[in-house]
Amino acid sequence: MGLPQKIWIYFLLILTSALVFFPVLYAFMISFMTGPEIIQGKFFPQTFSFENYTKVFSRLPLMNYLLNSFIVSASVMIGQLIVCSLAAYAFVFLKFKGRDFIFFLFISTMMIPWEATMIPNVFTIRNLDWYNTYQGLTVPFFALAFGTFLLRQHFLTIPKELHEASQIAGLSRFKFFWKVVLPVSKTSLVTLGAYGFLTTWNMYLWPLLITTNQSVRTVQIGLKQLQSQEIATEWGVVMAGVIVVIIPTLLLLFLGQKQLQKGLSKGALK
Amino acid sequence: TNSDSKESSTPSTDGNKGGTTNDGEKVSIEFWHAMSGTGQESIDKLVKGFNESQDNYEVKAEYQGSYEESLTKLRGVGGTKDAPAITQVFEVGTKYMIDSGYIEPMQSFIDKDNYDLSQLEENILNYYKVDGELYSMPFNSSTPVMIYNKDAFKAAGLDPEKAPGTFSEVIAAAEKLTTGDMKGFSMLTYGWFFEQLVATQGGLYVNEDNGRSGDATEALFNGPEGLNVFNFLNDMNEAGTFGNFGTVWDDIRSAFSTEKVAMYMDSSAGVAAAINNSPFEVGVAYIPYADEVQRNGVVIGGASLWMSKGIAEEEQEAAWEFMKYMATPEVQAQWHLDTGYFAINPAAYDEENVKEKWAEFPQFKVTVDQLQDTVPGLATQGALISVFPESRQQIVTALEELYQGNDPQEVLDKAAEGTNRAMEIANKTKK
Amino acid sequence: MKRVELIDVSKSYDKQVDVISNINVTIEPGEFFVLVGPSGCGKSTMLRMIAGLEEITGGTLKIGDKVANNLTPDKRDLSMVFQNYALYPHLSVQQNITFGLDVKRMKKEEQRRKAKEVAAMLGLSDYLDRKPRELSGGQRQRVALARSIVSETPICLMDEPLSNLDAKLRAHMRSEIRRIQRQLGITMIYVTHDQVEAMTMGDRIMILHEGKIQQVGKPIDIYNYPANPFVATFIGSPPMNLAKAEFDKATSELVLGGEIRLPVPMDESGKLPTTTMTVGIRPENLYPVTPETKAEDIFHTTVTNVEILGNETVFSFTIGEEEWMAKWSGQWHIDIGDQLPVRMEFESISIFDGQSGELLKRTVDHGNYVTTKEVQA
Amino acid sequence: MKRVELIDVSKSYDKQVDVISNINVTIEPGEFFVLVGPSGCGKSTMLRMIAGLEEITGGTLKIGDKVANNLTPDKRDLSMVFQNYALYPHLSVQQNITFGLDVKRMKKEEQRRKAKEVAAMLGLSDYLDRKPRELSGGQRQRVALARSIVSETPICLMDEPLSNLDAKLRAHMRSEIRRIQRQLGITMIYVTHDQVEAMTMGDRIMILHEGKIQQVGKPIDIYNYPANPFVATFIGSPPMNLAKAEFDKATSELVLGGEIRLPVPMDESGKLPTTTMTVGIRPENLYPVTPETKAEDIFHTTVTNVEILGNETVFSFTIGEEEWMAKWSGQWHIDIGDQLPVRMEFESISIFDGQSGELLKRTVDHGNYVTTKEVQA
Amino acid sequence: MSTFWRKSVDARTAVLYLLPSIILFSVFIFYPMFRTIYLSFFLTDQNGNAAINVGFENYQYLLSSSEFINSTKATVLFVLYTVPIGIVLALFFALLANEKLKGIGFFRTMYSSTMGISVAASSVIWLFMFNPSIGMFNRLLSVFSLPQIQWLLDPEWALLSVAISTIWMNLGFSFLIILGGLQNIDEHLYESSRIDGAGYFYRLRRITLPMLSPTLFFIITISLINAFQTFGQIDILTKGGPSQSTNLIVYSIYREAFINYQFGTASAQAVVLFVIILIVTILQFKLVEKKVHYQ
Ligand SMILES: Nc1ncnc2c1ncn2[C@@H]1O[C@H](COP(=O)(O)OP(=O)(O)OP(=O)(O)O)[C@@H](O)[C@H]1O
Ligand SMILES: Nc1ncnc2c1ncn2[C@@H]1O[C@H](COP(=O)(O)OP(=O)(O)OP(=O)(O)O)[C@@H](O)[C@H]1O
Ligand SMILES: [Mg+2]
Ligand SMILES: [Mg+2]
Repeated sequence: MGLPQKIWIYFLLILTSALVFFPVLYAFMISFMTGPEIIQGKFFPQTFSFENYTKVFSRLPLMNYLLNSFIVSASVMIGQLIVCSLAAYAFVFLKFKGRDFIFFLFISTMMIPWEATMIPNVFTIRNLDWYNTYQGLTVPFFALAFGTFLLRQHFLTIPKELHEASQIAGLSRFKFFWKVVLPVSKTSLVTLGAYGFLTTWNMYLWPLLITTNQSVRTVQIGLKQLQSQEIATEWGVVMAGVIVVIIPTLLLLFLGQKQLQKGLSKGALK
Repeated sequence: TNSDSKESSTPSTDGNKGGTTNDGEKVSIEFWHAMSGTGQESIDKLVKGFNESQDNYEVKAEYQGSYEESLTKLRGVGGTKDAPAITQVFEVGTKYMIDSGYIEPMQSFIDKDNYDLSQLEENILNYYKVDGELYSMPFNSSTPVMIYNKDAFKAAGLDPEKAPGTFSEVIAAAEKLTTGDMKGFSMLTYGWFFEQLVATQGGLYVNEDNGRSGDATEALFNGPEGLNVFNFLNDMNEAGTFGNFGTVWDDIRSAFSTEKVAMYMDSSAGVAAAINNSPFEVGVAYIPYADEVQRNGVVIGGASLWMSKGIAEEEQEAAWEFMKYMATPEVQAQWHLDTGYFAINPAAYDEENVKEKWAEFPQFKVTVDQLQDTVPGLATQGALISVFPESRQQIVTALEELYQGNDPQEVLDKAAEGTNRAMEIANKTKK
Repeated sequence: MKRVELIDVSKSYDKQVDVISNINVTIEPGEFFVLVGPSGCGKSTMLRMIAGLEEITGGTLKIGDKVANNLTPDKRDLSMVFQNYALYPHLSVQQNITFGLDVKRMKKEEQRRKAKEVAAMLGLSDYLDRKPRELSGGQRQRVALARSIVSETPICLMDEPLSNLDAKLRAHMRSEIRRIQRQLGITMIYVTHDQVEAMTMGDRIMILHEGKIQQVGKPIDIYNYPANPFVATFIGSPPMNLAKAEFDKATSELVLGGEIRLPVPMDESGKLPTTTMTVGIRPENLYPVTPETKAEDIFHTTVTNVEILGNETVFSFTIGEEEWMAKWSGQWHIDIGDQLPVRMEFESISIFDGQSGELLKRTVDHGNYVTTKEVQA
Repeated sequence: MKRVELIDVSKSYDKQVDVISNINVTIEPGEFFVLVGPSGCGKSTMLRMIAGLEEITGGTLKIGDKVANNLTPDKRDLSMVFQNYALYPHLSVQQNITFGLDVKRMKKEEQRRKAKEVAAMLGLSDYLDRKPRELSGGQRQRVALARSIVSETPICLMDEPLSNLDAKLRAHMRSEIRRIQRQLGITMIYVTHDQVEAMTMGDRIMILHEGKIQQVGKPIDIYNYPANPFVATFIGSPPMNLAKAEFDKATSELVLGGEIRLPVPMDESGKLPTTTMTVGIRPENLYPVTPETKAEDIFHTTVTNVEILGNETVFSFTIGEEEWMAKWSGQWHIDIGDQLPVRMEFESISIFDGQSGELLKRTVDHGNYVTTKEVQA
Repeated sequence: MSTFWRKSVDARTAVLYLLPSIILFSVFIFYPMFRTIYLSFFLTDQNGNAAINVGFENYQYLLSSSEFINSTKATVLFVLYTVPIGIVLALFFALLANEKLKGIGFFRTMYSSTMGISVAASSVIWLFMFNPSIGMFNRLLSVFSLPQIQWLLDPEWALLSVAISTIWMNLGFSFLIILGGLQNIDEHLYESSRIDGAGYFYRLRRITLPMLSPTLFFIITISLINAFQTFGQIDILTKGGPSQSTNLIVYSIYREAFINYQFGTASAQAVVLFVIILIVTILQFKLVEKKVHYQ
């Protein structure tokens, strides 16, 4: 790549990523502002005061919430990776009657609006006596048509020679799945993992509906608790909450990014 | 329906759930509320105060999301042992709660305990009384007020100490106040304000005495009073003196603080923030009324506390004690100062800390005066219908269409029609 | 040690054209069986069917004594070197090699030992920790080979396993593979394009052409007595020279390409048909003329191309419509356009039927004996 | 027609070990330049550097007369056949072939015509609509080749382009490639493992070993006068036989591997050093003994292995610690364990310095002349 | 029998592998969905229980209701606004971020950052930026002395504004997926084409896009489905207003079910939405997947 090309690309990179990141930066700035400053629509705070942050932490058991969020998100992530990769494997490497139909049935679950399932599911959870438990927060999300779909798309690109070589080596189906398919699909697994973790982390309504106290509540509820309805919202505090809540996820994305880069195993057939 | 099945099942795994604690000494109950932000902060403080004030009961305040969300959750456990002893429900849920069969009317405890209701604000109680019986304990109450920019008044040559009172006065003032970026008047696109402007003219929202003598079947808000309101807004909108800042509380507030609008209608709970955030002098006034009628006053808004039925007796006992505590002047004074909601116990206004605050911000007094000046009656008692949220939505749509230049009567009628259908279905399906 | 038997086996990919048709062959236990044929003739397909990677469209495949048509690959107990290697990109060379052992739950230590051993043999010791994408083409191929060797299965399928190696390494690998195969008694089915491999490694060769068997037999027999012109030109490099020929009864001479007249010995002339024939002669049987050469064995050629291969020289010339080549050992100073006399003997020619291609006359045994050799006790 | 010049070019993948070190070579315009060397020696790396696919760690690359170190591949105006083909899996054979033409905005019709032409030449006509995954290994390789041929760029890089083809097709392809290269005056850099390709196609050969140049020169010169024992054993198959040797001044004899004594002619003996030497002789220069053979040229061997390659026979035996091979033309009836007398002449041996490996004594010209040939006008 | 048993081994294994998904789907998706379908034939009481069976009346009401037709229109428009632009942008960013340059990891994190921000949090931020008086956008407009825009209050603009914020919110995710797809393309193909002298856009068209087609197919399908189900930002930014212009079907369902407690009509809407998405997805599979190239 020539130098002018490089400069041009860097220019585009910087410009567009700044645009994309701008809202986050904006929230970051606001989190340091006082009420009047915000209302006056400033971009830079006069002084960087941590008052809003101290308020956030004093108002909520935020560390607790963060921990809960982490436990729940990590469990859902692992659960999804297992359940989805198993299903995707079956859809790609096993031949059976009705495969396409079942796959489409899976896909169709994505099209069902969650509103249609929410209320019956709340009752199901209550009947299982899973209110205020981690399993209530996690198990319903283990099966994910999206994840199955994502992994299936990736599995389809695995060269068939690898499957053949493993069959000849006498690998059982599970071993092939475990030792070849999964490692080769690291990119997609990391993507799905990040997706699962983040969506769970960002979930609001479900955790709210099936928890009635703080024991297992997650951080998004905390975020909502910072905003008021009729009483004027303290935006500085809310934005501070937003920043506190997104920092772990951004961190995760950054780490995931590294993993992705490392895990990229380019095909080395012939 | 599934209360039977739930009756036998034990409360869920972790011990925080309502019910007596193991040693049987302290009765622990749950209090579900929908107060976030500063409201929650204050509630936690008050609850802590209660728990420390005695040894028999322990209240756990748990946030359950917005009013709608917490009501949805209540429907999951209502009428069973899992239900919280106390739930905070917004005012428009009143009818629903009464009909639901989940709750124990307040009145039974008041009678048993010979509790003196007269110490509480009458105009607030009125809302929650049906057929003379009090169903829930008022808690966080607010009314609408008109907030205005005194500096802008001065600049426009208006008297900053005398806010316009009638619709036509407001229209005229708005005309003068509108300059460049600043609009004269605004109102949050929210059904509640419409209800208030209808009620202050003495107009009813629905038939059957505003739903208080039976299940309402027909909307009345598209009558002359309602039309007055719509015309009032329409006039200003067409004259370009009305600013539309949407459905979000904070948007309209920031518009005011940044001098995009000179007068607007807000909740009494928003007064403090308006004063704090605005770099100019802020005035508070009564809401306007139509020229041809007498001012009736305002309807109470906010939420109240409901006691569950079907839970252990000592839990109800605990709940009652807590509610009484919450109604004491000291607590109410604190609540009023923290949040800007009314004190349901007017004695609170005599507390030192309140007086101090009022001295500093005389605007607060206006809100209380407006409430106390209210003429009791069917109109200001407020309507009682179970489909209120839906009806409010119809009004929002009507307002939005009005601002788009549609005919006032037409859009109102459409809203009324929608409300009628909702009421019809609700009545049909009622058990 | 297992027998592999193909009975009437056919295969088509698109349900229309047969890529493999009606193959009947039995590969004996412990045999080294070489499969050759032009590119695209179906060699890989056949291996893949034996391995169980392609469905068999028709016929029966037996492994050991069991019908194996529907056995899954892992039940067949064999190993395979893929034409395109099929290395696991996410595993290191060492892991790639021991992959199959791991499956069989061999002890880690044992695995490492074996991997080291075979890596040393294949010159891969320095690369055990690399990923396949960091290897050169030949190194990758050796990893694929190592993987197969280390597994020690009774049947082993190899698809051009040495194609990317240099001559020296290839020679070494040839003898190593052969040694291991003998030592363990592996039944080997081996695809190659290399003449030397085909000639020296196999107990038997099978020549495939357009999915049909042309000839199966010992390498030397196929070389000496090719069943038809296709085999004749396919085995041996440069290929056997062919020409249309007719038997001139009058002079008892064979007329090749309308040009060359070759006297036919009396006792042979009776056996020749009167129809057109195809006559073939290997380039190395076209000798330089020496003073002793009989005049009737000599014909004259105009050189159209010359290649010196180091220890031998190949030159081309035209007979009728065919281009012929002659191979003389040593380096010869020949230029294009030179007119050369060449010697050809009736003994060395093969004659095929002009229609069916059937072999009518074999070459006479070319065997040389070392007159002075001392046979050991 | 473009010159390619490498000046002190080096390459390392990991910034530590040089895969290619200090290569200095100029490839002349229109030259057919063959690159050989053991697997993993850096041939592909060198091609990829010339193509601009790998960064050059050190030194200068010139194409034409321009420094090309930082030119992007598309600016270099060359074509390449990848060792692993690099076919576009989503395009049909036809589209794969015309990809480069399409880039250059050649008219569709013209593209089709060219594709047809080259496909016919490579025997791919029946497969033009297939996707690469539906082709056999050799067919894929031919597509890769076709893609390069059709582009007609002034420089062409080919990385083992014929490795998966059978001997017959390979011979055909050899001459086609050579013909096209000559006709268009392409500067060709050609990697191969095949001795025949190396010997017959190249104007010059370069032998690479562990990233260093061993020798550059005409094929026949390299064959006859290898610069060092590595080249000697690398070029020629079976490789040249080597043995440690010392010069016994007393008897004026060379002692090979402590066993064989070879008389040295008077005029030569002065030139030999007194230190250890490495003596080499090609297997084809170990002849069978005839009655005329002088006794001192004969030594006796015990056969350890025999391979009959059709028209020639190779057998092995041990000299000192080395395994030697002899190649006799024709099919010989030799068995393992036979004791054979073999003839060796001082003329045919090469002598290398025992330390530096430098060539001390060349073989004498082996050239044969056709005594009876008639030189044309 | 035994050959059947042996031949069905794949099928039996498949059942085992699919079992966790099937059980969970049945309990948490299929069962509720059937309940929804059932409820759509009823009027429900205030507690959401079936009260009066009205047959297809709910559907009839919906199809004749101008509100619902409006919602459907808004939904379709919204999908058209968000999906193509969102994917093209994500593709553009992914292509930029796929270059091998120093510090590229930083940019990748930037681009994917929106994935780490919950819909609630990002809606709050956008609400701020759209604010007619103090928001960034209007302040920018005033800097350039352009007329102010009522982003969320003008029915002409509201849907577009929500679409803009939605594109931003989904960007990180689409970006990550597409980047993953790009990185899976065999480097050799690029090498070969670069030697042929293929320019950037030519490579993009002839190699990158075809090789990326499985990923693109995936992300288009997912984006379509997600766009049809957008909820959070509507709830926070506009609550379906102004003048119903952003009252997407999903939001309308939410309102009907959770605010108005009309589960019957809410269910009917849910079923209709499901059918719409189903049809779109089937079309997508039928028409587009053929063009997708799998290895
Ligand atoms: N990406 C890489 N990273 C590290 N080492 C590499 C990489 N690619 C090649 N090598 C090493 O560089 C050396 C030269 O590789 P190259 O591919 O040039 O060999 P080659 O001469 O083409 O061999 P072959 O004949 O086997 O194809 C080898 O030892 C190989 O292991
Ligand atoms: N998946 C497929 N679909 C259709 N035809 C195929 C497929 N795979 C191979 N073929 C065709 O089948 C024939 C035989 O292929 P096969 O791979 O067995 O050849 P081969 O003998 O191994 O050739 P090579 O020596 O070139 O590797 C070829 O003509 C090839 O084009
Ligand atoms: Mg093959
Ligand atoms: Mg190479």
